[in-house]
Amino acid sequence: MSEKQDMDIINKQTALVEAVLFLENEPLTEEFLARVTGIPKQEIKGILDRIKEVYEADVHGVQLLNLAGGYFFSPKEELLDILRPRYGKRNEGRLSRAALETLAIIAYSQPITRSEIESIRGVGADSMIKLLASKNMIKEVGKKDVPGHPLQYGTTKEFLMFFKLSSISDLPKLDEVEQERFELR
Amino acid sequence: MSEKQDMDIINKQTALVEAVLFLENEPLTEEFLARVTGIPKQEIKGILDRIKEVYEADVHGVQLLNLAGGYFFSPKEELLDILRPRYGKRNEGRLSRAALETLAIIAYSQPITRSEIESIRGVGADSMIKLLASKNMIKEVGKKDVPGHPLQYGTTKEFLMFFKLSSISDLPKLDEVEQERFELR
Amino acid sequence: MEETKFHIGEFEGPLDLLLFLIRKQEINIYDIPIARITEQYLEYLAYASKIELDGLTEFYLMAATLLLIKSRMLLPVEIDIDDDFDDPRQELVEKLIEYQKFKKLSELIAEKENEAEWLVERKTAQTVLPFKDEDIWEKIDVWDLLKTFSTIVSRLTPEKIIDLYEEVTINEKVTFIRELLEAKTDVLFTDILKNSKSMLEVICTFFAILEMVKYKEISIFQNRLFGDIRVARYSKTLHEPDDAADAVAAQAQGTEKELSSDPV
Repeated sequence: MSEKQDMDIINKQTALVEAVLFLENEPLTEEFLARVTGIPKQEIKGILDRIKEVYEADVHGVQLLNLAGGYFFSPKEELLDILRPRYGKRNEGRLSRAALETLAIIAYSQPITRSEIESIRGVGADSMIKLLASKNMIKEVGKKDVPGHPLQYGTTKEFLMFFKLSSISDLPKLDEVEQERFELR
Repeated sequence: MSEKQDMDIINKQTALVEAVLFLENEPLTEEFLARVTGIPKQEIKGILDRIKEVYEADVHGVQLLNLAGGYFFSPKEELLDILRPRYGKRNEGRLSRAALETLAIIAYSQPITRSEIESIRGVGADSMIKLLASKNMIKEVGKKDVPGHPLQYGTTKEFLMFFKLSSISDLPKLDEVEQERFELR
Repeated sequence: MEETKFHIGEFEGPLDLLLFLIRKQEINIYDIPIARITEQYLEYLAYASKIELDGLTEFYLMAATLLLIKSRMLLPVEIDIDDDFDDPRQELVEKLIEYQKFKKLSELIAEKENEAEWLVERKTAQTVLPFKDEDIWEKIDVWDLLKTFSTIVSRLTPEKIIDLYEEVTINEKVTFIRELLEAKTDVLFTDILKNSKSMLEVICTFFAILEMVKYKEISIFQNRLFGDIRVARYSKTLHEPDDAADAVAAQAQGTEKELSSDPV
């Protein structure tokens, strides 16, 4: 194959990985990127390095970060001071609500899988699960007996301590009116 | 100021606009970008052109689009076939032939009144107007300065977005041969 | 009428039908043989009205126009020297050409619509800017959890709620038993039930225990018929004395479907 063709293929792969990182909009592992793009896993790292390099140029305002094995685009540090007044607060607000919602769902519906959480909240739960696990609020508690055996999450001892509960059955119950919504019809 | 310093400022502004486009998840107007970044509005267009150019390189998988006056990043067309199975969402609510005919008349002849539409199609337009308005494709844009002051209709921003047009002047045109055929002799 | 395989719904109106008849016979649109076309139009309409009653008004209106034009054409015309007389067909021809233009344009738009058939959407962002995470956990208490959860529940559709309801109760019990067993090595069934006020809760507790037995998470013992049931953490040495089975059991723990054959 000619050098030109090689370059074309590399460019196309790089473009594809960039598009996936953009669309997913949250930290992605090399395995995930390989699976979604169909690019062999051993080549993904090189492609990610290339993207990282491209975005290092001054003209770009976002950079490719790699934290805890997850790759994602994020605004460059030097722009954060300008961006924070508008986006910092809003995203913190959004984030805390997202975190609280995810935690409430896990607490009241445990054990629960990622896709179940996602179907309740209607948005991806990956990053929230990572966040809550890193805060020791939730942990993996088992695997669901369905094809693929997805991981199930539940709350931790630290969660009980944080919320000053002696056990999960101490969680306040939905009041009667709301309880009725749960009744089988 | 030196050329180098000029370049630094332009790069920094470009980076900032890129970061804002990345953070917001929807089409942004030049006015909005100017307000959020603090960059004078007359400079924003040049910066957007620059970003557009940068992302045209083969190595990039997203491009800067401008639809209905809003700028946003979107995956490049050539990647859509690969991305569609995972990220594609079918556009619901395709229009019937009658609705498309009415929409074409409104799009190409706006502003236009109901009776003008009816005289072109030779059939009542009431239900089609209601349907198109309920789909946010058309809206009332004014009143005609004739006795009775009938309402005039025009297309909406959503219409431009749906048909991937940056403005009404981007509507597909008849070619010359067809143009002549429809000239009245 | 030679061909009657089409029906009224195929035409978007009288102009559409007229254009169809004109095109079918490759007639020059500027010189429509009005008598022939009118005849065909009426024949079609007579056929169509037998099968469809709705939406024919405008078609009949056009028929009247055609007949009017036809009669005007038959009237003796006083031809001026300059040969410049009004063709009674003029207005109709203009309409047909105008309509034809928009038909063509609507085809162009339809092509655009096909291109727009698929959208590729970016997912909604959750973590974009680095944030100070201590802020998030400030002043949250257990009531915030309840409030949040009840808001989420109120957003859900009834089908989802029913699912959730079933999961909540059994899963809650599973969690509860796990907690008990974290503190003690074994616990009595009646202890687990102590706080259960409703029949549903008793049933859920029972299902929870069965579920946990199934996944070899717990073992249950009963030393006499109708005696209290003792629930203990699963211990593989108790059930699988040989090494090979041990390995299988360890691998299968929590993932396999087979029912445990533990004695009850």
